[in-house]
Amino acid sequence: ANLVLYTSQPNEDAQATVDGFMAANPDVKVDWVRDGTPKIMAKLQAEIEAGNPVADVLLIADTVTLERLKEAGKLLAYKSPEAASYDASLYDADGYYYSTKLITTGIVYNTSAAFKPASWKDLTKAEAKGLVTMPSPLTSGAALIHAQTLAGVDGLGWDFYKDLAANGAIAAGGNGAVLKSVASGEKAFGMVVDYMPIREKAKGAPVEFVFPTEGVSAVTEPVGILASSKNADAAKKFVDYVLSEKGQEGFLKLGYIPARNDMKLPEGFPARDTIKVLPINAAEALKNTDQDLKTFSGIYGSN
Amino acid sequence: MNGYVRPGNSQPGWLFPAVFAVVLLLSVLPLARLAIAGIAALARGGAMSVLADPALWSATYYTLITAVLGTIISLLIGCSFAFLLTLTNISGKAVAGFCFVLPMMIPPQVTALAWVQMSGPSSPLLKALHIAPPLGTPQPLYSVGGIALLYGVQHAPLVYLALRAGLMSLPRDGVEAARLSGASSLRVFLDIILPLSLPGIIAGAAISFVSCTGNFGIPAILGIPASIYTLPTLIFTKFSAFTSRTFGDVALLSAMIALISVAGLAAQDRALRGRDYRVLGLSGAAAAFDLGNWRFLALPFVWVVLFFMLAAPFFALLAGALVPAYGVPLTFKTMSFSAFYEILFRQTVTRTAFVNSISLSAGAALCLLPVTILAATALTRRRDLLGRFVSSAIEIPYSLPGIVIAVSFILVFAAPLPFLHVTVYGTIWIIFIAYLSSFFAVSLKPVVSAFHQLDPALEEAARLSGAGFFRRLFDIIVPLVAPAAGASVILVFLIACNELTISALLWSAGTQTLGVAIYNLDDSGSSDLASALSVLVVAMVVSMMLLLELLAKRLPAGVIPWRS
Amino acid sequence: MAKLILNRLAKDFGTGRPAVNGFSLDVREGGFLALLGPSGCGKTTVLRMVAGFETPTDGSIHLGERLLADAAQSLPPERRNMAMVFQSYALWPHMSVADNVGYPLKVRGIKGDAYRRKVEEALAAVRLEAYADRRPANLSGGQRQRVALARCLVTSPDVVLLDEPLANLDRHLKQEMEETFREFHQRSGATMIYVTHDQSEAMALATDVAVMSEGKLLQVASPAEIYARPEGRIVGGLIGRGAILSVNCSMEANRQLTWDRIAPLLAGADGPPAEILVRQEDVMIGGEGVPARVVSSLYEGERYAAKLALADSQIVRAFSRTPVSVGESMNVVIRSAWRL
Amino acid sequence: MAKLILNRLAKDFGTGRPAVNGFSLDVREGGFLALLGPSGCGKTTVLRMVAGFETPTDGSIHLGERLLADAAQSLPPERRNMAMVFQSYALWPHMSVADNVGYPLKVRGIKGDAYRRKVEEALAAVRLEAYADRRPANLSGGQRQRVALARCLVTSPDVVLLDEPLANLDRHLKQEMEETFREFHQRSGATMIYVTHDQSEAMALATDVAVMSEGKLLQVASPAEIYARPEGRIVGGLIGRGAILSVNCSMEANRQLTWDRIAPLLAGADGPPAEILVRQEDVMIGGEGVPARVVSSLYEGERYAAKLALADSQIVRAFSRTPVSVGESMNVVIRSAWRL
Ligand SMILES: Nc1ncnc2c1ncn2[C@@H]1O[C@H](COP(=O)(O)OP(=O)(O)OP(=O)(O)O)[C@@H](O)[C@H]1O
Ligand SMILES: Nc1ncnc2c1ncn2[C@@H]1O[C@H](COP(=O)(O)OP(=O)(O)OP(=O)(O)O)[C@@H](O)[C@H]1O
Ligand SMILES: [Mg+2]
Ligand SMILES: [Mg+2]
Repeated sequence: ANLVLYTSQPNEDAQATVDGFMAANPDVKVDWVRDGTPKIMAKLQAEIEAGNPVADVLLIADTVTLERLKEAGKLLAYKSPEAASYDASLYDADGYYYSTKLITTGIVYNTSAAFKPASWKDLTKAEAKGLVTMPSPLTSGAALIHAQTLAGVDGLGWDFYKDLAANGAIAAGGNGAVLKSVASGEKAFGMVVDYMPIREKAKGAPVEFVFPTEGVSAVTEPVGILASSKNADAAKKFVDYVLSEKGQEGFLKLGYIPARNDMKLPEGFPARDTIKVLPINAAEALKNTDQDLKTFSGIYGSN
Repeated sequence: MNGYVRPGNSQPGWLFPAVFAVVLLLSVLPLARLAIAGIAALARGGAMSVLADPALWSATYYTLITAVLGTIISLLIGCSFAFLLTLTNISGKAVAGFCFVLPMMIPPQVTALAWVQMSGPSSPLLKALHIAPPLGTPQPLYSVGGIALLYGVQHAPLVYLALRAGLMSLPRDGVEAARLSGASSLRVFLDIILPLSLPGIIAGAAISFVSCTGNFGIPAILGIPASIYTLPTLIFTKFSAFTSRTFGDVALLSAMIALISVAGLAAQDRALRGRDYRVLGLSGAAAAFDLGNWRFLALPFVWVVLFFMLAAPFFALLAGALVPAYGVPLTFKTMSFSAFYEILFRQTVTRTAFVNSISLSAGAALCLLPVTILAATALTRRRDLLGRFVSSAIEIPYSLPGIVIAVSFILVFAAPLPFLHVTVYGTIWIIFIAYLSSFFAVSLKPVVSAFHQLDPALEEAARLSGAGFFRRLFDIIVPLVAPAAGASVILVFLIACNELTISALLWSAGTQTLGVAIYNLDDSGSSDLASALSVLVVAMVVSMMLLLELLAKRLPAGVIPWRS
Repeated sequence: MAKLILNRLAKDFGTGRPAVNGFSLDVREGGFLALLGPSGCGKTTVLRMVAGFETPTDGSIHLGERLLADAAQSLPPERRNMAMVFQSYALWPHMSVADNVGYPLKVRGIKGDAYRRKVEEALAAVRLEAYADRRPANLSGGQRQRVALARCLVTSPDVVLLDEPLANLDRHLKQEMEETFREFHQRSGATMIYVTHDQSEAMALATDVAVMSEGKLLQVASPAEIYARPEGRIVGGLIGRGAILSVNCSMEANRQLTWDRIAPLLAGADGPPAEILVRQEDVMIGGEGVPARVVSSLYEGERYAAKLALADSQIVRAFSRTPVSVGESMNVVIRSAWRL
Repeated sequence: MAKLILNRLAKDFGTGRPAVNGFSLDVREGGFLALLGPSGCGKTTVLRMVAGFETPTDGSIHLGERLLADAAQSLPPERRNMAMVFQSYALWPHMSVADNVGYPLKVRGIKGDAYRRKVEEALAAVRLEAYADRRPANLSGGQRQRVALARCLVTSPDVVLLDEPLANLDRHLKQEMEETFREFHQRSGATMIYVTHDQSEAMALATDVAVMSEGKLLQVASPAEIYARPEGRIVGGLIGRGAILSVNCSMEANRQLTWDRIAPLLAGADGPPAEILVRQEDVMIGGEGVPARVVSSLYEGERYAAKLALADSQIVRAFSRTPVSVGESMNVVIRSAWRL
């Protein structure tokens, strides 16, 4: 049977990854399915519940999610030789999952906005009243990680979210919606994942992306193998491939920050060392997820 | 004794059991499987905490209120169009009717966004009029009213199609008798036409209501910013944070939706009970009202509504497809057709998606038709508990968000089928079966209401002519309910063509549908490609509708909903 | 109320043959006109034009001075103050019998006691008091027809149009309903047009009888006049029961012929060819008449209706109180005949 | 073909009063039964049970040895090989006239030439050749009825059920159609049940006449028999035209009374109270009879129908060839009467 990949990468990116892998491993054929993380997870969980998970490899949003699967015993441990080139915080010590790239969340603003924000705190200024939008953690995995990350930072924390709410910020939909809202001028500022505004700006959209001074949160799109995989060997090859320099170059070409050390950064990004990535502990974050979601909903008035 | 039937039954004995079996397979089985998973999950504890969660009750409240308001709005729009375009001498009926079913083809999120922009600070329309609100003004559509309004707009064509079929079979002489009694056009309308078309109106209201309870796209865009969660959006958030309890939560929330829709069904039953809508004797041509001077009011109304429902979102889509990036103003300089080029010639997924969606939706629509007609025959005059159970079982899948149906089907079909040892999961067939399950209700509604209006003597005459059950079904019943059957096929086709949430979970390589393709493009930031594909889908549907127009002469009268 | 004037009315449904064509007729104020004619001759179409459901393709309709309709314009039915019993009844299936009957009152704003009383009266007149709460679908054919009747007579219309209103009623009810019509007509003074196939009905009720055929008016006259002096073959054949004989006959002024004029004609007189109408009741069996042979004989209860072939094998009809059998030979005397 | 047996048939629609109740009747093989009765008495319901559209709530229906229906089971209509003219016609609006008529043939698998010929014949029999391609909605009432007739007679059914099939036809067509029925009956040997309000129709066509009232069968007999010797007030009042007088009369065996027996009764004889039926044609005006006064007089074309009040103000009916006017006094002789 073909190797089955479940991924939340955008379409073209998923295709490019798979093409690259198949070029490197002509003997393995890959079928892939992409969708937003919640949907992919719903699909996977339903399959598991039905006793017949179809996927072999996962390449999805964030480490928290994979941590959850690991704790449920659904993942296969594999120590990839490529791990050596990665920062230890970017993969699971037991080899259950490996981060593949860094998708950071920063600030996007419309070029017609009243001022140019430099830090997260700027969004609570009076000039930004009613002009801020962000993705909702309830729909976007990245947004959840982002909230959990910022909540853990001294000087920001949940109070920052409360201030934002008091300043008329709204939490709506996913990253795409935020981008549209800012690009169309409906809102002036937004929290959004980096590659979207950078790509759109290149196409001419009136938006700019800022890496705030306090630092950015990152989701790392980890890769992991399902314990139930019947293609474990091919799956391991796939993991090795995405972690390899070649695989990482693919991500770079697509406009993402590769997770592997010593890689260049894509066009339109500032130098790697100017980007401060705020850390997050996956196991910790997982434990607090429910509570954090409640806190967030509490602030943003939901229910 | 051989060949005898039990009294009081004009149908063969196998009919109801057969319908029952189909419903068991399509609805009960997947829902029961979900319920089992849910109960298993809740057995580990937590049922109480879900029930005690205020989020559940506020979502239930919002679901109800938005669905009720949305249904009312869709009834207002859909009924006025059906009446104006079917019963009056308003000009441009065919074109308006044609245009009116198209908004169903525009993804609700596109309509929502188009409207958000139209009414927001960056609205080109408002800017041109210099009445655009300043940046940062709260968007009025992010509210219960906004959700309801969009529900109304999105579902008005459903009401239109369901009602129109009934209007076609109004008895002309009944209308004439009322006019001769001295009733003005308005009174005739209120006293005769409205009550006689009640089955159609109620069918429309029911489809609309059920669609509202299960809608995810609109409250996701308009509700979440205002922290308004409906049950479907709440279900979605449960899926996004997957825990061991998720299935339990989802099953509970789904049960809530099911309860609401069953309550809706009961209300519908109640409204139809004790009345008789059988058109006695010949039902002549549809009654024509002379609008007189009212047409100066009616005509602008029709076209203004069409502008907001169809033109505005469609041009927003078109503009989105013609500019290279979001937020770039559309001018002759920035305009480019590269998105169309990309979609048509570079993206291989486009063609697969077109083929998949068209064959899936046409297949579902056509396969459902015979099932629907058999089910309508079996259910129309049946008033017992079993009949009601079957009706509810048909209704519930459509009322649930697509993601729930999809999960239920994965639960049933992910493992190879017992005994047969074939795996349906991962093939296009699972989407097909899920479509059958989900859209059964849509298909059934207009047909049942048409059955309510049939003069039983027409079938009796056929029986006495010696026509067996199938014979008279084909020769008499189906042509008589042709307008409703046509509406049913077209409804299912249009809805399925645009469907996203079911196939989003059930697709796999090679089985993408158009909805999935558009969503994936949009989700990955290629909103120009997504818009271009949406425009192409609308164009495709328009050309298929035009093709039908060519076939119109060979089809029974009234089948095509925009022809009179 | 005023005279109803139909002026060269025409209606063409586009089927090739016009349904009504050059139809001119005045119905005098408060008149009771019976409209007779073979099936499909255009009677219903005339009524529908008078009511305002069809616009004439040509000609005009006036009620007194008021123009009701011509090819260009038409007063809507709801403003004509007419009432009609439809051939198809046109009951409203969603309303009870009482509501069906009361609807024209309701539209006129009549409420409360007056409303109830009038509905009760109307239902009583058609013997349907016990059925007030039924739905039309649960009634027998004759009961439905009676509901339609009651609905028609519940208000005070200027013009009442009746399209075979008694076709499905038994003899008793028919007589009662005829009585009701007569009373209603006298009381209200409405102009009535009554389409029927039953001549005794028409003769008994009408002040005038109009006969039409293939969309054209053939003759209008009082019942006695039209029975005694029909114009042309069609009217002669349609009104009353009789047979038409082809003879040679001089065209004198007196068209009413007696046996002494008829006997020579049957024997074969000279003269231009003509047709004479011989009514069934005027053929007497027995006596010294001409020989005839029984071709068919039908029992009718009261009497037998026989067809007799004369020597030249032309057919006449006769009544007989005693049974006659086919093939029997007898003599007949034709008491009187009418040259058409 | 075989005898049609209705055995204590009952049907209750749940309205409180059963529509049909304890109705037993045998229709002999190849018989032609006319079913008469006042409006709403259950005639259509009986036909519908025979056809299989309603299941009896009690009793059973057999065709020869074959059970058609009882309260527990029922042979579906499509397997009964019957044909029916519906009171409401039940034409299929989506089919042309020819298709409507040809449908029973099509169902029986008859195709091609045979099909076309039969449809043409049937249409010709009802004079609708020219209307073959029309839709029912574009026909006149009588034309619709004729389509229903043609559809009913196009096949060779075992049993033919006719529910007022000629109600909307003019006299000529009626006679022609009666002729068609007769021929069809003779040719096919089908058992026919014919519901009508028109007695001359019933008398002329039927081999047997059944009279029902309020869901019950009152009498079945040959036409002559039922006319001459009706049982009970209802049958007497329904069949033929006449009046019922209350007199005191001894109960002798001979119920047929002549003038010498009647005269004393009118004068006021002794005896138990009884009712006698006086037919309209048996009341002779003039001569030395009893005095009477004209109460009403209706022109019927052929003759006048008068209501006369006797001395004790009981009403009799009489025919008169000459006009009589209301209020006029005259003597009448009652030629014969029948003690009910
Ligand atoms: N579906 C029904 N539900 C309830 N009552 C009914 C129904 N059909 C008929 N009836 C009642 O049953 C009785 C008999 O009806 P049926 O139609 O047999 O009368 P009928 O003899 O054919 O009368 P007509 O000469 O007026 O057609 C009537 O009183 C009628 O009101
Ligand atoms: N809507 C229509 N379209 C076309 N032809 C029609 C239409 N209605 C009636 N006709 C035709 O017009 C002619 C007159 O019809 P009409 O109904 O006036 O006849 P009628 O005299 O009432 O007959 P009947 O006694 O049978 O009811 C008929 O030949 C009929 O076929
Ligand atoms: Mg007519
Ligand atoms: Mg009847």
